[in-house]
Amino acid sequence: MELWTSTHGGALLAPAVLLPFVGMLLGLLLGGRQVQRVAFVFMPLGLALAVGITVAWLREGQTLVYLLGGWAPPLGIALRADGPAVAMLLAVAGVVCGIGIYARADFGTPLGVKESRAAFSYWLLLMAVWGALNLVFVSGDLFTLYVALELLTFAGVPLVCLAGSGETLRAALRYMLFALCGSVLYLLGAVLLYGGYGTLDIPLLADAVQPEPIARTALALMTAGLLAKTALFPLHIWLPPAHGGAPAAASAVLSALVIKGSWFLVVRLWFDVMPGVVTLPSAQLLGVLGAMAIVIGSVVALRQERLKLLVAYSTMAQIGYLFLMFPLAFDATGNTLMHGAALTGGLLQAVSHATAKAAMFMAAGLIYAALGHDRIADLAGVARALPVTVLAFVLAGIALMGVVPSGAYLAKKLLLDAADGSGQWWWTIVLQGGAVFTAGYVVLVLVNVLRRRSAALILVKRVSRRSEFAALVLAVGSLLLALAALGPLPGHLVSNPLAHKELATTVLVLMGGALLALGLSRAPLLAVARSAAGANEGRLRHAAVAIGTAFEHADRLVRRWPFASIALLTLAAAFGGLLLVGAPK
Amino acid sequence: MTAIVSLVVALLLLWLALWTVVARDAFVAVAGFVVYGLLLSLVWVRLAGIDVALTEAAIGGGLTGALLLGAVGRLRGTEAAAWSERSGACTRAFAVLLSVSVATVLALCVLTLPEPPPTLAPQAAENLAATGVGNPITGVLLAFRALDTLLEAVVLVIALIGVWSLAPDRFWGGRPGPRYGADPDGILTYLARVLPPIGIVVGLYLFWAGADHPGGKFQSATILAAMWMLVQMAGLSDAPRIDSRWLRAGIVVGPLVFVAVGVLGAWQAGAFLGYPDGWAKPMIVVIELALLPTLVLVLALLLNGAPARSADSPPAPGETSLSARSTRPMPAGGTRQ
Amino acid sequence: MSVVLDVFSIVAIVAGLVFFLAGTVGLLRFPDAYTRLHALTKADNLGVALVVTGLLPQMDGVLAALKLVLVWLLVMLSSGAVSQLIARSVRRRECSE
Amino acid sequence: MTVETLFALCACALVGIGLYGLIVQPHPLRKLVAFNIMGSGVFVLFGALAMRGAAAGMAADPVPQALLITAIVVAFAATAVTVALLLRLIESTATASLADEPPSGD
Repeated sequence: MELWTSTHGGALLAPAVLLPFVGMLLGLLLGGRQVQRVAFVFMPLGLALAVGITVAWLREGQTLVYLLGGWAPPLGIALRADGPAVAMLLAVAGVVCGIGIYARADFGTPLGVKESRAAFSYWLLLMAVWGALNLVFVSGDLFTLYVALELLTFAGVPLVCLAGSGETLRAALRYMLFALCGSVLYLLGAVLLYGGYGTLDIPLLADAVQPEPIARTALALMTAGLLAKTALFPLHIWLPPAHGGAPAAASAVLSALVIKGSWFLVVRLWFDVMPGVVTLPSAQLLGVLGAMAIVIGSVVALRQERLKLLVAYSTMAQIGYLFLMFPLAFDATGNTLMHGAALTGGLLQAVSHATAKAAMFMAAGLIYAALGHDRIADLAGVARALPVTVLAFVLAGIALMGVVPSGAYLAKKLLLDAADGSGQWWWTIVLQGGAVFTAGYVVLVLVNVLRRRSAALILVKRVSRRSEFAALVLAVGSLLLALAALGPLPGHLVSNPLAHKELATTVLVLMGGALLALGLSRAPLLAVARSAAGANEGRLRHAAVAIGTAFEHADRLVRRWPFASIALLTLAAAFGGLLLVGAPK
Repeated sequence: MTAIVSLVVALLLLWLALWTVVARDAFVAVAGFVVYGLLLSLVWVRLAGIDVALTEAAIGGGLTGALLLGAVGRLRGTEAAAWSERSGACTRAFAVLLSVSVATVLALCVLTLPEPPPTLAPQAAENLAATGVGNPITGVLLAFRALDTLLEAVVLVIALIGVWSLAPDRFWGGRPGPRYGADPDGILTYLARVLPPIGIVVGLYLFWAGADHPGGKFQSATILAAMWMLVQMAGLSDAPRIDSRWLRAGIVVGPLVFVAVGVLGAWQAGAFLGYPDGWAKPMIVVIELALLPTLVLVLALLLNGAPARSADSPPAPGETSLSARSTRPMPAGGTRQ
Repeated sequence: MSVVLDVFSIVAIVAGLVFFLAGTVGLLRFPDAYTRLHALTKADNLGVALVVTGLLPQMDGVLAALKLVLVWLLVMLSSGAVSQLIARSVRRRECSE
Repeated sequence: MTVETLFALCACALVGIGLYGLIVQPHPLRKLVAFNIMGSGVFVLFGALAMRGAAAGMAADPVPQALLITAIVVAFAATAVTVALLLRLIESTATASLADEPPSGD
């Protein structure tokens, strides 16, 4: 495979990166109402480009390459789109369009106003996030990737505080400062790599790096920095308030898209830049952090009183899920990190999370807009008032649980196969447990919205039909993702959803989730328990609540700045140490 | 002799950094940081990076210092509360331990760097002729790695959108910063009349020299932006409305022209951001010329901050720059006793 | 001839440095902001002038020498303006207290 | 010791100092200053590496130096956004604390 000459389809890569930025610049120039119009012109264009790149990639059957200015690396910069990049490009384009359609209702410029701050900023920043992500996916140079990461941060942070309240400003500032720590660590690693190998081009580096101190240090620093930007436990200091406090259309961008940028970079670094440096113990650490994120994030999510915060904590848990593939991508001997089923599974998980989580935040935002609040205990009657919205939320939840034929299902299946193949049975438990936790908060919300309401539900605002359907389409998309992925993947991976085995798993997962929701929810879940609340809750529920409270305290402790920053450096040190353990000779 | 100078500079730099980080008073810390920035320029000269030294002095030390100084005057009253949240001895001990170990590991890496050192200098030298510029750094920035430079302009624009988005809704379309009243007899007014012509000449000289000698659009843009800020602070002209058409056009012209030239390259030279034979230098000059207004405007506007008043707010009577800008004048008792 | 010029340079620069030193001592030792400014601006301006004068014969070319003179003029202008601004702001604060 | 090794080691120490400030200083502006010091440490390290790469009649490898100019500008943009956020936070809440809000509902 030739990675240092432009391929035919490579010509589409530079436009894919620059188109959103050009849209942003034109929007800035025209201003006022035109900002939104420009965005709506550029969204289909970008989507078409992403589809074009996918077609070109399928047709050429190899990585698309484009040398900018005709200069070959190491002096020049190459853009490259391999399978993972193409998948992410396409998914992000789809999700951006979905979010864009949803956001029209929230971020239209009101009549009689020449230009409104929130609308102006939102559409420009959406374009900026999109361009930055495309750059993250296709850039083949570690320094350009640094610039891309910063672009993503500068576009993401203002989205957090578009509402302008003090709480969101504080969340945004925390996000900014912590993300800056992360990016400077990343840059430090890139500098070391240049000092050691004289290039920042990914394939050239992959050929040159040796398992030696300088590469290990660089990998440890860069990984830790990127984890801070991805908000993997225990570095999620900024995530819950930021994602829970932002306007829903912005939360969807942040939660579904922005965190995928730095996550994708970790994947690039481990699988493409330094597969010869990483070791199984260091990958196990990533997996362990992921497992802890799943458990703590899910439990705290179940303890939330507000729907948007629940979804925000579920994002924290799902980020954990994205890191389980790292230990599973090692072969049975535990020596080599392989491009294979586990990586495919991880990518599928990322794509299905992007679509489903966007849908969930949109649905939560619609419920908030219609009711004027999003207190979970007061959601009775919503299912009747907003059936499409609730359907979108539940379908997105089911898709995340991994029911056939959702993308998460296929991802889980691939990861389970990989766990079997490499003999790491313990990850099977985590994978199945994660689904149960997801089922927990779906059940929690479902029970509350389905509850009958004694008085009529008063809606403070009519929700936009278009927004509801945008959420529904994304949720259904996530639910049917496995079918779409069947083209490149073998068909036997998807089984009949009504087969005994699948049905049994689904029922078990749902029952487990129901039990969790029963035990952990803040307000007692069932009407019977509700009437008897306080008097006699039952010993099990007491124990579960005690555990939940303990986890909440732990989460609050971990999210304090000194702790988080110390954890950041400790993790860097731990990665550095584990890269020495079991290093290939 | 020069080794001793380097050693002294290095030690001074470390001492200043430490002082800046541990100082109790935020104003002292920021003042220390400004001095640190100046000293850093000296380090760049010793490291054979005149271009970097100029950028560091202009942006790293100058503009960043101005931003921080502007901020520090407005956060009195939050300092004491923050100090009370100071982490305990245990945390600090941990922090020391971790910072020292990171620094040590880095130092070990530095000491085991490969010999001979990897470098792209020969390749850059070999290909420089094709770009038509004499300064290799300009060659890297605008030919070999032109994408980075384009993205850098985009970064600045996004940062500006981010800063603007922080404005309260009622001031959208208004002007950033306080309105400075003019004091016809003030020294600042005098300075704002005398200095800008010289500054503009120096700025344009740096811009022009950048093709073949150290210098370039960033250093030049910083000086021009500083001149504009000076005129604003003296009250001779007001900060612009952020919704004005010319302002927006000036902000986007650089990156848009850059992309257009890139597309032209794709058409004429067969590669996006490439230059047809013999046309490299004129096209680079076009890009740099288009980037100059963008950089001047964005750097100055980033310094100005979010819109903070409506477009037609009257100047506060008798307000001059220093009273409005930094409520924290030089500590009368001094800090060095 | 060149020896004479070198000696002249050394003498002028050393004298300039002495003035800088005096200015710095003044900054550290004088009691209030006004006297400190006084020490700093007076002595430093003279110091800069002497250093520039000392460097002038060492320049290769009239253009470089002119640049040096321009630097000197700019330093004079900025230090004069800034010290006045500082003094004014200190005075304003004293009045308001 | 050569000048580039000297400054490379100095840069490592600067990174450490900046990290300490980032962890320990409670005020966001002080964290920002510490971030800038840490960033400058990374830059100096890169500059020292560039000087190690002097070859072909150049006093230093021009590629890292060009990247440094970009990185300095990006760091300035980061500082500008953070300062604007901080000032807005102080304006609307009169505090600059990063500590978490007291948990609601307890």
